[in-house]
Amino acid sequence: MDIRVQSAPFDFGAEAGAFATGHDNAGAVVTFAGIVRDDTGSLQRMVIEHYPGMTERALEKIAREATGRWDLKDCLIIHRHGDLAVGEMIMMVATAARHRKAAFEAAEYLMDFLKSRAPFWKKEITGSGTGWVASKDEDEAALGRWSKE
Amino acid sequence: MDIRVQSAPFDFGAEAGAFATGHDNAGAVVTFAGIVRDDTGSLQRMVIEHYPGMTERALEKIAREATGRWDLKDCLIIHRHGDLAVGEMIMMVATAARHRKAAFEAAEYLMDFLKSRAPFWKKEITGSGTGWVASKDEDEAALGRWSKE
Amino acid sequence: MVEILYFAWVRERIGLPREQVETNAATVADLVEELRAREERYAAAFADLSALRVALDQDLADFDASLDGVREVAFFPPMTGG
Amino acid sequence: MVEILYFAWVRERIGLPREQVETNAATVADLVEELRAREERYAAAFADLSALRVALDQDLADFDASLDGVREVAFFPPMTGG
Repeated sequence: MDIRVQSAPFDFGAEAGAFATGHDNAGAVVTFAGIVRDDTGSLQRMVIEHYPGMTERALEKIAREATGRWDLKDCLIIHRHGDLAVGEMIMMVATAARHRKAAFEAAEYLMDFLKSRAPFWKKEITGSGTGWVASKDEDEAALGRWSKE
Repeated sequence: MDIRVQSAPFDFGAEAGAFATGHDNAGAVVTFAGIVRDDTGSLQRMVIEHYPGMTERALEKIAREATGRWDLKDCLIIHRHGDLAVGEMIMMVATAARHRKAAFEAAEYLMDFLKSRAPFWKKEITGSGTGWVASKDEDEAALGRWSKE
Repeated sequence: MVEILYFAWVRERIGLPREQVETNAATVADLVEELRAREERYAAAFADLSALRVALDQDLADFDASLDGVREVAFFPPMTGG
Repeated sequence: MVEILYFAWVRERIGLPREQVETNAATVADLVEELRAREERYAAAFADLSALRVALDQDLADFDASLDGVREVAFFPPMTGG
């Protein structure tokens, strides 16, 4: 289990490659990467604020719960804060499990909880001003999937 | 869309890294890697047989359907055949979409159909003999998820 | 004349990866009957059709599908890729 | 004495990232009432509690949670990471 919160960029390919090797009993590895997306063509950059201390606590809790629930062989979370340009990687998660169903579900679980339970806030800087990204009801609703089972 | 069927190894990290860059409107990238797993400690190697010609057709059909259904920005399938050692990558898929839900669902769809509809067969070579891997009822059942929606 | 391909344990049981067969079989099931009647190794390979899949010209098909115009028939167990 | 932290637009609206506050508030809701009464910028930031989240000593909590023994209170909008 590896949790990293950092302002520096990370190399998704190198991280994914390193994560996927060396787990003899993991037949399945899933990775997710979140990238700064420009929907309107006007985004100049994104600034991510976080709550140092609580961020790490929250991510560790989420990773620990996923690891237990799906018997993961390993999991990784990297999340950046600070200034990001369009096309830059914001974050990634990776999961390793014996079978694909567990690896997929655990990665989705990590993302759903990270999205609504880890203290990060995105601000968009466009040509016409700045604005905090609003949370989506569907993100909160996504958590319901994991309590019903 | 990129489909590759090959006996040569591939570099999962390099492929994942290259895939994840260069899609300005894709905020979400999901990858899956399948690895030769040794559950019993006795697996020496795995041999994957396939049906040249039909394999490529089947994978292209699956990828085309996923791309349309989830409006993917891109998708990639690499699948090896021939001799593989324990710990080697068997295959990978990658999907790029605007949002994470589409990227996750499309990757799971690719895997579910690839597993039961692409003509690959795994044979395990152990210290005590060889045997074809049996298909699992749950793999066929997994396809039901995609017709109900 | 159709080209018949065998894969995985079907190939091993029959002992051939492919063969050309002269047949007037109307459907896959008819062709299977002809093959079963040939030799014990064919009868063994085709003993349980529920354990087999068939592709016609490289597309999955059912055992009651017509062979009209078909050039390539492949028999194999359920796939186990991924 | 508690340390209060503000993040994202709550921080911007109040104009401070953190401050130390002398309070006898029993619950988060009581503390919010005290802050609201201070100045217009606090009243504006705390106008709609449904748009806010609170953490006590770095764990998410409810607005009716007790402040007993709590050293650090943080107010912020719903998270938008990932």
